[in-house]
Amino acid sequence: MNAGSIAINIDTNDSTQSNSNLRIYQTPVQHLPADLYVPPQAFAIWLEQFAGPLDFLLYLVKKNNVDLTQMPILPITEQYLAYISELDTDHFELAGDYLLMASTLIAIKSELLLPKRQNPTDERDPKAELIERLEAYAQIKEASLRLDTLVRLERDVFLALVSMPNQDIMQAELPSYSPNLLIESLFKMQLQANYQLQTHTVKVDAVPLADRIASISRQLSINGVHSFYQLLDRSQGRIGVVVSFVAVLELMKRQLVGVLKADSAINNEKNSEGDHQTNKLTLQWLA
Amino acid sequence: MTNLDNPKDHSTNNNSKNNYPKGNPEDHHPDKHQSISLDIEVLLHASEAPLTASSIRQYLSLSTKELQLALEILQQRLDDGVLSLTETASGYRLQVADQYSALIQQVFPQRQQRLSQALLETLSVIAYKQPVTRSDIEYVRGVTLSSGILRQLFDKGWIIEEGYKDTLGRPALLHTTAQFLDAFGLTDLEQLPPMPDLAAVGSVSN
Amino acid sequence: MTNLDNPKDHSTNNNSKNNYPKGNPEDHHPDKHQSISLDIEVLLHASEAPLTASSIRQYLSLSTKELQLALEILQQRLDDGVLSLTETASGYRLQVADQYSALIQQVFPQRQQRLSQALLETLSVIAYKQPVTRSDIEYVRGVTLSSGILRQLFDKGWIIEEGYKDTLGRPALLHTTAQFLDAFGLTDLEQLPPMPDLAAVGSVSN
Repeated sequence: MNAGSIAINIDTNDSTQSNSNLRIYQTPVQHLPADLYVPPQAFAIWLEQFAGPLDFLLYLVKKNNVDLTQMPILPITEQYLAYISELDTDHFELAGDYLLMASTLIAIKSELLLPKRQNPTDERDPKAELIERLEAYAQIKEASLRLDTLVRLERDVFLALVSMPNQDIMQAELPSYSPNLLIESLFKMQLQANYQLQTHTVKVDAVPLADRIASISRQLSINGVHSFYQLLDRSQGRIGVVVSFVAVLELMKRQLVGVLKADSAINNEKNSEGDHQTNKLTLQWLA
Repeated sequence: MTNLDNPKDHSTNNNSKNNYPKGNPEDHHPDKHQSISLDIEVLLHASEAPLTASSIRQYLSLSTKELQLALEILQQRLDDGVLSLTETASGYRLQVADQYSALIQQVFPQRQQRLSQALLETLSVIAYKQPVTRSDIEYVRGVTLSSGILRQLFDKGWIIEEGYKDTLGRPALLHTTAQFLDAFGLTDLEQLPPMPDLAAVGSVSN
Repeated sequence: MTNLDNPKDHSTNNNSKNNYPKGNPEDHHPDKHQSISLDIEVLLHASEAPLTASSIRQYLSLSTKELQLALEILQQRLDDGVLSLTETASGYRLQVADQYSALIQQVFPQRQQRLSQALLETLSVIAYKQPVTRSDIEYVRGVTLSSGILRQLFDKGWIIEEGYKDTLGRPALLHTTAQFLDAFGLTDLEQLPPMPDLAAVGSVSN
């Protein structure tokens, strides 16, 4: 089935909506946009040009020359579903958002086809909600086009790139402090009445967690299996053990690392280095 | 060029062109502002981000008046070359003057950074509706937000996470940054192009 | 200033200061070399890598003589400011004059040592996957490559452009240098730490 037959189907399906705005029904063939027919195999690629199902829906609305505020849902729904049915299983990730929209449209369609309830509840009208969303999207899309017209750095104007002075000369300058620092420090001391009381203890992150995570990941990913003991960096002391343990927990949470059970760790036998107490915790790279 | 925000003047000037810092007894030397303008030019080139008037004054121990005169001299000197001194949301920066953009675009097309529609739409939702959560963006755009787009926006420094929405899962709130304003030549969010009104976008039959 | 390596002369000059490119009939206009010098200044400010004499001549369609005169004018003009035209092994670049190094060190003391995460990532991609093009780097990192970062890597002498990839646009190929090995205490590229399976790490971690 191709797009031409879809467009004609819409005509016959439109039973509940006022179609005064749909010029496509007056002269359907003439107003069928040429770019609406797409061979099925090219369809997924074609669909990727759209920023999403709302964008695609907006396109259909526009092509049909419909006023968004009085949009007839049914024909647009039919058109949309016909296109989506062309999506094959190779494009699941693309299909997700589009299928969600399709189910919304089907829900609206069935709502419209059912007889109207006598006493209207205060439930949200799904059609009104969809139109609201389409309007909000159209607004943002237009805003993004306006944003794109602003004079932009690194597209319309460019920062000047210059090099810094000779590196050796820069290095030589490093230890030169201004003697003003000394006298200024005395001034500061005087100006600060209660300076003795203001002792701050700044806690330095002696062993950054991110660094440990990176280091442990690297070691495990290369060698596959390590004991926890082997992963420690002796120079980091006791805090290093704590941070390493937290790092391992984090990696386990991300399912990158697992614990090798003691009895199943056969290679523990040949791996006799280290004391056997700490060797009990053997970690394995899972990714 | 005139947005010198701090009217207080408590400066002593210690700069001379060729060695810095150094005591300079002749405080009213005619070349003084010329020399300051050279130092400012150096700092603007060496800084990784635009410099505010107050930070320049602090780095070089300048009064408001001195800064203003030196900036005027700098601007004049730059007029002979190809750079222009521009004031952005986060301060002064040096850029290649507009009239040379075409030459750069022609010779180094790779310097022209293009933004995809998806990225621009995401950025617009954040800019116009901030603060927003990831799912707010997904709702407006009707698409699952790809981590690649957010990564690019974070990498450019155009958006930050700040605070949480008080709903289930306490999702992080996204905002635009001063760097976003800098990149789009805006001084504040008020200057964003007006949001098109619903009536205009509603009648898509144009 | 004199290393004009290509003696052939087949130029026509089409540049004028304010709009480019534009036909310029008066070929011996006195301002011609002034105008060329401005265009060269633009290219030097815009290029990520140093520019060789022959590439400048090619970009602006200059004869050897024209280039030489224009470079002299540029040098004179730069003397009023803080930049100097420097010729390195791989070409010309504009750099802040050495006498300002003390000022820069004082105001931005960490500027020399600190390597940003973005810079390190870019360098790693080049080191492990060389030779690579810009877009290879962008593909691996998932974000657009900033010209400033490439410029810093060229300035440090850690990367060079060498050869072209045989695809659309013939993008230049980037390689690391001997200076890169020195800076990281390696004797050859074989000594780089083995690369983790990035795909596996990335796919699970978020």
